[in-house]
Amino acid sequence: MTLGLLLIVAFGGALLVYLPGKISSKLRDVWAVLVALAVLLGTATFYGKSVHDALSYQFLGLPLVLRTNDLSWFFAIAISGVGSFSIIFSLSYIKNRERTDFYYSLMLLINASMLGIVFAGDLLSFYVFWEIMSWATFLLISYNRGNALPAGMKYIVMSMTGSAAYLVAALSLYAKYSTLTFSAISTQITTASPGFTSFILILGFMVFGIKNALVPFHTWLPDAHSEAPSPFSAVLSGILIKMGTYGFILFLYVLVGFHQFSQLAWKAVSLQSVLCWLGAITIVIPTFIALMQDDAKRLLAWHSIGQIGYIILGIAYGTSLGVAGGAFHVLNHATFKALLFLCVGAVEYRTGGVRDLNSLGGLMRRMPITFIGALIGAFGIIGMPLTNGFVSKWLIYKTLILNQDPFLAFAALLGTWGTLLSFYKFLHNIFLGQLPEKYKDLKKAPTSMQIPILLYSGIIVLFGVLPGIPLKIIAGFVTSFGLTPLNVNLWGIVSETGTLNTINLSMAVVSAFFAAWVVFAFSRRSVPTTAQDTYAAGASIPRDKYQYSVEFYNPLYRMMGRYLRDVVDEFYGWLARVTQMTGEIVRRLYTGDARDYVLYIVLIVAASIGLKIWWPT
Amino acid sequence: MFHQSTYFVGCVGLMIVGLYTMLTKKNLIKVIIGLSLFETGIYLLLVVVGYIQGATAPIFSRTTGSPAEMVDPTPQALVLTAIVIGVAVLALALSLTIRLHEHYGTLNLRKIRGLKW
Amino acid sequence: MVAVLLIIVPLGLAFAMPLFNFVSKRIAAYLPIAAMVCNLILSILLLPSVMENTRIVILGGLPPPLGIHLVAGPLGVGLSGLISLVGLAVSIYAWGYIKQGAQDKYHALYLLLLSGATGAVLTGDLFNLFVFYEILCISSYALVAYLGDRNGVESAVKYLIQGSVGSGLILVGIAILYGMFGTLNMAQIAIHIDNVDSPALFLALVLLVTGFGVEAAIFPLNAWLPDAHSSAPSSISAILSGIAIKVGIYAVARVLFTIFGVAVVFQYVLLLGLATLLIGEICAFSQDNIKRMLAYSSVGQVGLIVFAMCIATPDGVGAGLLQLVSHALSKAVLFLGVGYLVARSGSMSLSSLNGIGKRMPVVCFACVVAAFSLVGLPPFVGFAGKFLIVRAALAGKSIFFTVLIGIVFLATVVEGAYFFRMVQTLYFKDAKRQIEYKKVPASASIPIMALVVFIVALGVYPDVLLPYLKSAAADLLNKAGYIKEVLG
Amino acid sequence: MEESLEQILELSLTLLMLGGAVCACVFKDLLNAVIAAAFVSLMAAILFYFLQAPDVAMAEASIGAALTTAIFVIAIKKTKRVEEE
Amino acid sequence: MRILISCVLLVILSLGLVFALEQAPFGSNQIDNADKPGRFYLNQGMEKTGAANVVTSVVVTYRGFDTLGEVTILFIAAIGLGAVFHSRKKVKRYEKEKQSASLILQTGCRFLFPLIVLFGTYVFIHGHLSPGGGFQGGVIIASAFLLLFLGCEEKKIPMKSMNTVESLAGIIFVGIGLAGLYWGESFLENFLPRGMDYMLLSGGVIPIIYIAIGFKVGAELAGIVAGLIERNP
Repeated sequence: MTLGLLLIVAFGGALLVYLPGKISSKLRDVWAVLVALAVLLGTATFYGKSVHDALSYQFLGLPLVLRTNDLSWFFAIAISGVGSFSIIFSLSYIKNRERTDFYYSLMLLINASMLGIVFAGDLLSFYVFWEIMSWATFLLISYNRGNALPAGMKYIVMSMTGSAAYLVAALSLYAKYSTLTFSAISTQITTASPGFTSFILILGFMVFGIKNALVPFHTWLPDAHSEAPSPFSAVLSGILIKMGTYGFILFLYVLVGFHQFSQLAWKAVSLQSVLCWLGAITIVIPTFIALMQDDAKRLLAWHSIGQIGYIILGIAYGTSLGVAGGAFHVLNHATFKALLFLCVGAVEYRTGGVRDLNSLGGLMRRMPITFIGALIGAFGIIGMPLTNGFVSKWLIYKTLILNQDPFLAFAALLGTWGTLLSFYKFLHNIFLGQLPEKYKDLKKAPTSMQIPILLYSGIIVLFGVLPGIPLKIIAGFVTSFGLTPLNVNLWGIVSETGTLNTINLSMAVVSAFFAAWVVFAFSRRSVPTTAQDTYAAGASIPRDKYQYSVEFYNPLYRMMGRYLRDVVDEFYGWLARVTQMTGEIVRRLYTGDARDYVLYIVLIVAASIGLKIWWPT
Repeated sequence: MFHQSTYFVGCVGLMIVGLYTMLTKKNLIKVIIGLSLFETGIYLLLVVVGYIQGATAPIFSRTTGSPAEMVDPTPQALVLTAIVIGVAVLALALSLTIRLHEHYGTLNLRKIRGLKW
Repeated sequence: MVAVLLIIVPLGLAFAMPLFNFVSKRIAAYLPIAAMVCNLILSILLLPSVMENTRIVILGGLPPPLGIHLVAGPLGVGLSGLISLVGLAVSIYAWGYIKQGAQDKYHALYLLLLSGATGAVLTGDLFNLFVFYEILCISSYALVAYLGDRNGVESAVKYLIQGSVGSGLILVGIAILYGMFGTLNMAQIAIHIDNVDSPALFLALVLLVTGFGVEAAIFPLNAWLPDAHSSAPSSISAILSGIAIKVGIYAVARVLFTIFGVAVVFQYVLLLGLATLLIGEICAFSQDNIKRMLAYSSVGQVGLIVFAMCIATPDGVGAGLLQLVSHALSKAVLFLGVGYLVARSGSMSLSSLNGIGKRMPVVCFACVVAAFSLVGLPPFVGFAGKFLIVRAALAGKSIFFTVLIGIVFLATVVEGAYFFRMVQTLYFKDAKRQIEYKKVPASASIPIMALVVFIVALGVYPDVLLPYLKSAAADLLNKAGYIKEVLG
Repeated sequence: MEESLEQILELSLTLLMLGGAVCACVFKDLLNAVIAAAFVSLMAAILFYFLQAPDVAMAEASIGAALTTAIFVIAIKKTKRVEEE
Repeated sequence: MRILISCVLLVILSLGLVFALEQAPFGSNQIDNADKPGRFYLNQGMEKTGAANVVTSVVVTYRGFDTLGEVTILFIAAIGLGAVFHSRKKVKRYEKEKQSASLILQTGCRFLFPLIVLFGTYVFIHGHLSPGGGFQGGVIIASAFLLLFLGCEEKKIPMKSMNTVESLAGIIFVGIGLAGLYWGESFLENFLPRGMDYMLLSGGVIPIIYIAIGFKVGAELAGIVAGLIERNP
């Protein structure tokens, strides 16, 4: 089972989904799930193997290389996992919508192109799969019409600028070393001048910053994630952004090597600190903007940006603990963010597309499995001890504290508080609180939706309790980057500056939980009263609206709202308007009068003669 | 050198007057007249390029015609082709002008601006 | 001597068209198809044998420096192959598309346009290049005004005036060159040009480049293009965008590289190409009429091709040629597809094409593939073109070119924006009124899908073109080789 | 160099031609302008004769003076006669 | 404003042109050495093609491909005119009452028509001997038809046959070219025997081609003029 065959199966499956689609929708669903699972199994078989085979097929005389090592296997398994879960989830989510073949083929195509990116061994095939992923994502984002279209436009314009920067970087590397394969470049780039490497790295940061939604380039993410169909939002937030992280790791550690990167500085401002501070800002600001959102998916989207800040902070920090924390957070964020999006998707599916946090409530009793999933997901993103989020945040905090970096640590802490507050609002407004009448008879989420939710929750808890499983792979590729090796055992990291042992940690949590449950069980039951009949001194109250969970953080919003205006978004909007205006002015040149056209010809000839006389080059 | 400057002045002058007419006059037919003036200037330039001082026309006959002092025949061949191209373009231009007049009712180029920007 | 047939077959059939007209009215539609099939076969047969040594075809019984001759080099035969391929697709499309007006006259003019293009690409004589260029221009004036509607006639008049001034300038340039060198053979001029340095030489260069630039739609000279391409019948705008502009670019390139080859002029034309790219893309961005948008995008792509060619390295010219091929194929598909979209939906404005993707799936799919190829997305041929252009530009490792490439990418992003906006309009917007459309006839979908297959095949495996591009770039670039081949 | 009769004639013909061209450009009535253009073509034909190019002279005289004028007159008959401001 | 700009530009243009033309070494020196085409045509023109009028030999044989292109352009103009005028609505915008031409004019036209046609044919038959040729003769014939259109309105001109003459002449021209390809070794080769100098049949292929061009140009220009006067062919 070579890599090429795996990619052919993935791409072929994606393109051929139309055939069973013509026959019957049932057959197409089976086909889609089969292809997704086959790809998952295919990637699983490459565990631990490091393959490096140059394809016989050359593109414009350049060799195409597919290779896999621990790093790409780690990402690949995450991609195929999240992808197949989303496909299973969308079996019933997309059932009665039109253009379902189109949807499935694009989901599988994006899956396949992400695998391609991860397995690419040279800058050219990386770029080819990157571009296929970009335009397929554009088509899927604009899948449900209406205001998904401007979101899609914003996404594709930013991603095209990113790909342009990537092409310039890749080809200036080619101009200097006349090769595009990673291994060849990484050996030769050590001799490059700091100016050239920082030029390449800055372009790389632009490309992967846009895909990763770092602060200055984050404006496309909230619209894209909230307008895309929920299962695709899960893939988008879960793993598609992580392609940017994979790019960061690739450029920082595989191509340039961390030692050379940390030397790059410009008058006392080192590139590494710039990246760390960008990560810190990305943690703080989006999390507090998320606090203000009323739309569930938009809240989750802003949190995706926040969590990316953690990952970038971890990776940019450069110590083995930091990189391990960042990489592990990639996997964790994929699991709980995808889980949260799937829960919102399930709620949206059942309540007919309602995502507004102010009009939902009390769905805990009607959709228990979704509630459990959302609960575990929220614990994960906050970083409660039992979940995998705790382990990766612990690693990141550990690096920040160990290296005496109080400000970054404080920013990370601030981010966690923001997450805590907003997810309290998220859980409460959707699942706790009072069940409105119109959702009295709400049915449970269909089984095909519950399977991925349960699987995700299981993974979160499993990796929370036994983090050794993924950490062993991460330790593998961290040492391959030349950082200090970590010794990892099944339940944590052993190091003289503070070991992490999740077993006794979870034992402590479970016992505390058990004690609380005992106290709760024997205490006096309070009489459950509906919130509807609270006395309001005779004023007429809109029955649904009068819940204390409506406009949860209004006072905070009044206080901080002014500072949280998304200035960067307005700048991009202004830029778009400027191009439109220049278009209007420039096309006035074609006045429609034939004599002006002849004037232009005479103008050109006269100008060249004038140039020749007065400026004899 | 033969007194070629008179011819250069002549053909450059014709070209400039033709271009001036095309640039400043509003009526489409006047512009086409400018075009034909411009092309006449070009034909003059083409023939002048081939002229040799004191040489005779490149036609042999029983009595006269020694190849040594004859004018260069190639530019004259080029001009013949160019003149007929000129008249072909002119005929097409004027037929289009007639159709344009039927559609717009006027030939003022400032008003014929349906297609712009 | 087979190369002559490439020109004579369409010419002879066009002359015979009135006679066929007496036989039966409908036969006129089949002649262009037959001529193009024969041309395609001829050029495919000729291409491999021409790769080693270019064939010189003598006309009128005299060896090159004295009479007119055809230079059947890899560039010439390759371009005539492209012309016949796109011409064949458009002629099959026109068989079903052109129903009103004097159809036999349309097909005769169409044949003459293609023979003019093939002749201009193959000839080795400067005045003959002018005559075939004239055939191409005049037949496109007549074809733009073919529908006889208000827009068509108006754009044809403007096109004619601008084109004939351009041709006038070319004639003056040829007169100056003949005056100084006494010959019209490009190779002979190229030999003698080095040992003469006078301002008249620069003037001749400027006049020739400006004259041919009118048809090649370089920045200030392309005012006719948006009107002509948007108001011509769609099959004609496909041929104009696909072929006529390319012949203009070929002529400019031949004059610049083979005859003059002055380095400082490349920079000057390079900046002009960049200006064309920027202005074409920005104007296209703010258009509502879809055919006018495609016309402006043609202007932009021409700027890109001229920019690539003026890098003046073999890689650069090869990249320009590949971009030329990709633009010819993709723009032909776009115009042919839009032709039926507009015919069925009634109006050319983008808003009237909302959600048409569901009712005309094949045509819209082809338009989307062509749009993606023009923007330069990977699985299509446009990506290979853009990749080679950027590689050629950055090969010099100079800061100046990196900045220029930055500007080129700015324009490509703008181009991507309005093409993706078009894709959204076709597929993701709901049509206001649900009217039922007649099915697109097979005579239209077959050529469109054939060109789409070419776009995808060349995109996935562009290496098949590399040897031809390399030798064509060499044919254009090194003067000495060209002179040795022609004058022996 | 003594001014031979031929040179004087050529100079005067050229000036006449340029005068005709200016008139063609200035005249308001299109018919007069066309006649002026025909006059220019005629002068050019005679100049061609002086330049030892009889073929071109005949072609310019017959096409330039006769046919072009005829086509222009027909076109003016079908459209407006006077160039309006 | 427009006048100012165009004057400035035209002044620069004319300066450049005159300055360049004065400097350029025109005049006698460009075809002095033998390998230049101009001198070759003059020296060997008479023996090679047998045509007394060297310009005709250049137009028809040496640069015959240009003339073929040239004739195509005229063909395009005629067809383009037909296409443009074909789709015009038969709107009679203004119907000036056409009073028929006076008797003198009619008889004069009818008398002059054959004379002009005769003169035209004379010109293009003697193309290779005396100045003049296919183009000039054709134009004279076209002016004869023009006289007929202006003079006697009601005379019906057989436009259908005009078209056939036109395309037949075109096919003859291309046919001769192909025959040259077949018998000689290159397109438009002068493969017929040279014949006696200064006689009518000297010059091999040249007179045949020039007669074909004469008919074609005459027919086409007459068609163009007829098209313009709304006697659509």
